[in-house]
Amino acid sequence: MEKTLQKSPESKAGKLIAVVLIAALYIFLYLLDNVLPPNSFTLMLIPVLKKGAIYSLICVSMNLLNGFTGLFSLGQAGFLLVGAYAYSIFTIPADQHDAVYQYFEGGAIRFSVPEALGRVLGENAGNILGAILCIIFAGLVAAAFAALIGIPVLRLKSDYLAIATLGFAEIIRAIFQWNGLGPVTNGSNMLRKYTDFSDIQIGSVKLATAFPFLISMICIAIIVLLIHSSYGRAFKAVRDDEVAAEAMGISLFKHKMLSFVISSFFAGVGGALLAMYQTTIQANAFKSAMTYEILLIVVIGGIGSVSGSCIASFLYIACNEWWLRFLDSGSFFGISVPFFRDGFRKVVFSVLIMVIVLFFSRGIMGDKELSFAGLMRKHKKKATGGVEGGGQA
Amino acid sequence: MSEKKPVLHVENITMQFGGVMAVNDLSLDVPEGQIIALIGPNGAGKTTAFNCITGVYEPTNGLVEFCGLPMVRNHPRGKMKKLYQGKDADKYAHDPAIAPTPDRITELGIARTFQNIRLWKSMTVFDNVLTAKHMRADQNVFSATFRTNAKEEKRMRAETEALLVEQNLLQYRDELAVSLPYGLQRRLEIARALATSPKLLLLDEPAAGMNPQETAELAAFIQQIRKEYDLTVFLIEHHMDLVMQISDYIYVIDFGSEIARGVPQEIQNDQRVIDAYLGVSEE
Amino acid sequence: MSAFIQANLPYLLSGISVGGQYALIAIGYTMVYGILRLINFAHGDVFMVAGLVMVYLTTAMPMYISIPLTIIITVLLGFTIERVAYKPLRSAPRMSVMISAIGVTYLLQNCALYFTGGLAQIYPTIPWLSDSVTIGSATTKMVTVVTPILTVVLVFALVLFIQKTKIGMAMRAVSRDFETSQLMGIKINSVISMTFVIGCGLAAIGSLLYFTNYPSVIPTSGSMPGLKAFVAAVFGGIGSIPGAVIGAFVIGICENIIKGLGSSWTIFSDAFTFVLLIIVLLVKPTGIFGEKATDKV
Amino acid sequence: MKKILAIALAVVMVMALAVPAFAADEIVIGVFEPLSGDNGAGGKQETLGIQYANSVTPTVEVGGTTYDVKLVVADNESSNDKAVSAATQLVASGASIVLGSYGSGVSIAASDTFGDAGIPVIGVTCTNPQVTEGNDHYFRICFLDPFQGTVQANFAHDELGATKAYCLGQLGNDYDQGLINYYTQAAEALGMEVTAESFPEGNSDFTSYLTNAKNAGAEVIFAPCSISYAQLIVEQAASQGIDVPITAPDTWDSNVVMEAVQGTDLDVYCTTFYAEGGDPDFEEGFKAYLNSDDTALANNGGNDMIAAVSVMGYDAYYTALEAIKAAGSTDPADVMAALPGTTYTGVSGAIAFDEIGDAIRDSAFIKQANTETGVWDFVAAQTVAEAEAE
Repeated sequence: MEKTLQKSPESKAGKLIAVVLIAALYIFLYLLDNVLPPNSFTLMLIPVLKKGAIYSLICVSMNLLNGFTGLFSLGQAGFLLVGAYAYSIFTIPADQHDAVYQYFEGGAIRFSVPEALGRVLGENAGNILGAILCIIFAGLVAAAFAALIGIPVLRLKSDYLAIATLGFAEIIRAIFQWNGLGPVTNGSNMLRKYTDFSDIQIGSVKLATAFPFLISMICIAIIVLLIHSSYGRAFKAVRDDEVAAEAMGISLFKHKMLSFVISSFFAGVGGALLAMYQTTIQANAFKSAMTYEILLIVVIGGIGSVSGSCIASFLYIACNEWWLRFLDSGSFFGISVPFFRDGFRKVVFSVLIMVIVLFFSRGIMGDKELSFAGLMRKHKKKATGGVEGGGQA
Repeated sequence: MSEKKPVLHVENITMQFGGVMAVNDLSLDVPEGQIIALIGPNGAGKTTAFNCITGVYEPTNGLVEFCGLPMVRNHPRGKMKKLYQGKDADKYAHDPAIAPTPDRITELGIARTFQNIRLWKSMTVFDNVLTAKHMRADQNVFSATFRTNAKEEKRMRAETEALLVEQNLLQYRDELAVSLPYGLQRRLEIARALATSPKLLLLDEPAAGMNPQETAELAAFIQQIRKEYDLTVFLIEHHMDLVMQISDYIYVIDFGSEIARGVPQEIQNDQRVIDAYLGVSEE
Repeated sequence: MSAFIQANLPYLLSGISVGGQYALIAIGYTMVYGILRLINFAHGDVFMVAGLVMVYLTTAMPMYISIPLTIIITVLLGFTIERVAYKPLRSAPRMSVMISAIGVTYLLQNCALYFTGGLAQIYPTIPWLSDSVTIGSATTKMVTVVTPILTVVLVFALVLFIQKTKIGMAMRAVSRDFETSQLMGIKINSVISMTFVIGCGLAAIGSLLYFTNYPSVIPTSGSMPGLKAFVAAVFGGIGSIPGAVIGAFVIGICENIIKGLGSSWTIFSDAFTFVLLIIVLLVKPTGIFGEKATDKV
Repeated sequence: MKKILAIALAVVMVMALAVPAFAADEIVIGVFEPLSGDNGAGGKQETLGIQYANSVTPTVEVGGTTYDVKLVVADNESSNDKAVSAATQLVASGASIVLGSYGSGVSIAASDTFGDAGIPVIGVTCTNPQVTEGNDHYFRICFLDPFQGTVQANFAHDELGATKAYCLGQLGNDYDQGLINYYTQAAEALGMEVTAESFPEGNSDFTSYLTNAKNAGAEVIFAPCSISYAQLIVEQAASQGIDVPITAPDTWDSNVVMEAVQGTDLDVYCTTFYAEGGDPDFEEGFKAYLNSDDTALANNGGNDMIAAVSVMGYDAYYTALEAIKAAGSTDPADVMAALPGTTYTGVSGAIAFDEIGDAIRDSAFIKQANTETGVWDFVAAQTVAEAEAE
């Protein structure tokens, strides 16, 4: 399939368009961070873009597990939490420890990776490199947790696996909130003052919005490569038919474990980025409701569709945190509407979700991917024969 | 049949589910290069025997050797110690039990097809075969993801392509496997099994649901692949025509126990076999 | 020994009472799962809505009308949810139905938030049930004593219903094989509706007992009891009614005993519930009374 | 299907872009409050105070021009991850100054967003020291947790004569855990014995914890937790026949808790920013305001009892107006520069800021719940000097 795609002229043109679009995106992000004057539009756009990019990664990582390997896991919030903490603990500047760990005499870990690197490489380089190192570290810690949890729970099937992973996420949360670990995790209190997006710059070029895009794009690209590799096919085989997969020599445990660990690695990276975005983190926020939200986005985007997950992430975040806010304001285009009051936005939002779930039960993209080559082929077909084109791989 | 050493050697295999003996004290040999059939009426325990050999079930008692290597071995343990109704309970008690998973057994060189076709439904014909090559590929998750295994991947794709050509499936390469007609799905399942480079191929009712012409084609096909891939074939079937036509040796079981064994002509005239298939008259 | 009992009786009592309330919710989960193979996440929120309905109804009418009316409204709500949110998706992938359930959860919670304004609503005092009683060393509400008894009675009635009546038989048939029972002429829709009606009815009774004990209703009141009840259902083997009931009591009692163990343990009372669940699942992957899933090859 | 989606999207986009046209002389005050989530109830009451103040004084005179004050309310959903976009919404609306929030966590989470935009914020009832620490743009008009914890411990020791205390807070909630920490420090310094326990989120059965308190021989129970838990604790303490006093911080000063206490035999105290009856004019006006508006009344829990947080919201609004007047400009930077020198005597007492940006508060009020009349009775005013002296 890929082979034929590479040969077709549409595919070449499609690739070109993709490259141009990505370049345009980064130029836009650069302008957004550095040149464009803040106005009410760009101000709202920036956080939505950042969070959308981060959620894209988180959702794709969940999709890898639920959509491509068919493992129904509800532990994502737990791995996000682990990633977020692993990242923040090691990036809090030394002189901030007393303030952050106010109840734990400054905490047990009193160094910061970006700061240490900054002393050698200069502050900006230290921040970027330190942040990237700690993000990778966050992923690794989450992956290690996943490996430990995976050994017992991956033997379970479908709903039992779901509830066991959900349970583990809750256990992780309780442990991180435990005062006994306070010197490291700060107990129930929030971690803050660590390196966040606003600290990321090269020279005078700010990368606050471009950075999460870059990291999450690289990670998603790796996931896509994985999905299209021999291992990705093995994952799909496990999803489609476990018995047949095993009979064809695909070790169920090994591949489930791989998928679980890799998905958790990227969830950990996502958690670290989320921590950077929020500028403060608290274990309390990583509840099972967060996992449901992610699952919801994955399904709205289409189970088994990477581009679906990304599109749905941006739409979901934008609707939830931006476009629908006017519904709470009590007026619409200056006209006062009595039932537009606090909470109405959320009612409308949940109705919207129900409508999507009921009428597009396979999600926005189904299990198809968005591809420019495919779009062009479809366009051509329409132009020449007027035949309704099917989905593209 | 003794001139060649058996590829598969099954000894006293017993599978007991609760109080039900699905397979009872079955022993058989599959010599290299031959086509051996296991036949019996519906519910005789044929597929269960297959599942014991391929590691889907852990047999309650007995031994399976592949090329002289003990592959599955068990003796009644735990709860089964009391419940066990079969023979030879102590025969393997002194050897450690081995119960590898199906993927390990496939890795050793046994591939199988399924009675009710189990193709990967979201994949194309090409991907179904390509994925079966995954196990034999020299790669790890990093080299595969970052494409440092490009050569290996290229080789796998080329081999898959070649296999599809040989199996006359090339014209369907980009179609969804489940959208093929039934007969082709069966053939694809065999092609997929071949992709794992087996020494021994287990076919579970390959002719089920086929008309006489398709069955005849299938018979030729099985003989052809045995030659081309230097295979040993062990098949389950109750399609007598096919079995009689291609088998070198036949085992017959009913209610889990062996009732006859022999070359096709012997089986054809065996009264017990005829009774088992037609039912013994009551008078 | 008696001093030990004296000191620990309160924990045990509240454990049994909490267990009984979990049981009534867990039955709803387990019945729906048994028939539709659907984790009905919205069930906990139906329970919360039952609480809110009761709060609003009692402001307008006397108790002897509002209690049955609450149960009827809850049942209708359950019925509507099934018809609107689950029925159209019957042929869709399982994940979609579950997402629909999560969507219903959001909708119910957000509507509750919108109508109540997010403030905790104080649950009306139901006479007799709210009276204090003293048992040994423990002072508690009448409802604590009533709950386990009522739970057991209701469960017995339910089991009888399922064993003896025609529709109960149909339910068992559907839970065993959905397609075949459809072919056998069982009216699948009415069986499913009946399941939701019974589940929601029990949830409504559960909510009466629960909120009498803990008289504060907020939009998220249903989540925690819902989750615990679900855990109980899985613990007992989802799909099995006795399993759900036993699971609920075990979890309720264990949780409260943990709370009594001392300050370093209390924070893990929820985590412990999950540890227990995971241990059970590792030993018996389909719960205590769950049927072993066999994948026919 | 894609077309429908595209059209729907386009419509939403357009609506989002429809930026409300600014009237020429309008100044925006942002209200950053939780209107949903765990702290939704408190946030709404605080917002009510601000809205009432706005209805009383809808204009401000700056440099000779009269500006209409427009309130823009952003819901932070009591959640740290939603706080950033809610804060950004206020920044985008062109706020000159922001008031809020109820709950310290969201305030800290949003702090950098306001800081980067150069907009000053007046914290209304966020009591965690970290809110203002190291932040030039964050001010606050309420007292702090260390102060409150100390006041509570002193009260328990001196007035209630307790030697053993039992603390109960929610696991994972920094407000609860922070106060317990300060309380424990102060109480242990006074020679008291303290047992602290935490309950998991969503817990509704407190009988076991109350039994623990009894078994520990506690003479006072300190329960810093949010309103909905407070209600449950009160209810269950009453049915358990708990006879030791329960003391609580400012969160409990709410009619919802009062309703639960009414008719029981409990002895409940709380510290607060404002004692009812302190300013009859304000109270009369506010009650009339609540009763005139159904939504407002609903947001206040359905009755017209005055919550201390509403008073604080009211004072915060006037403090903001003072700062704007002093700045003589609607520019956030000017307002920020003017804030440290701003003083205002509000309903809750005199407000002035110290060098960190915290209110120089000299008093906290301690109130006792009157179980018969269903109102809070004033017990004592504890001052900073007293608290620190001890």
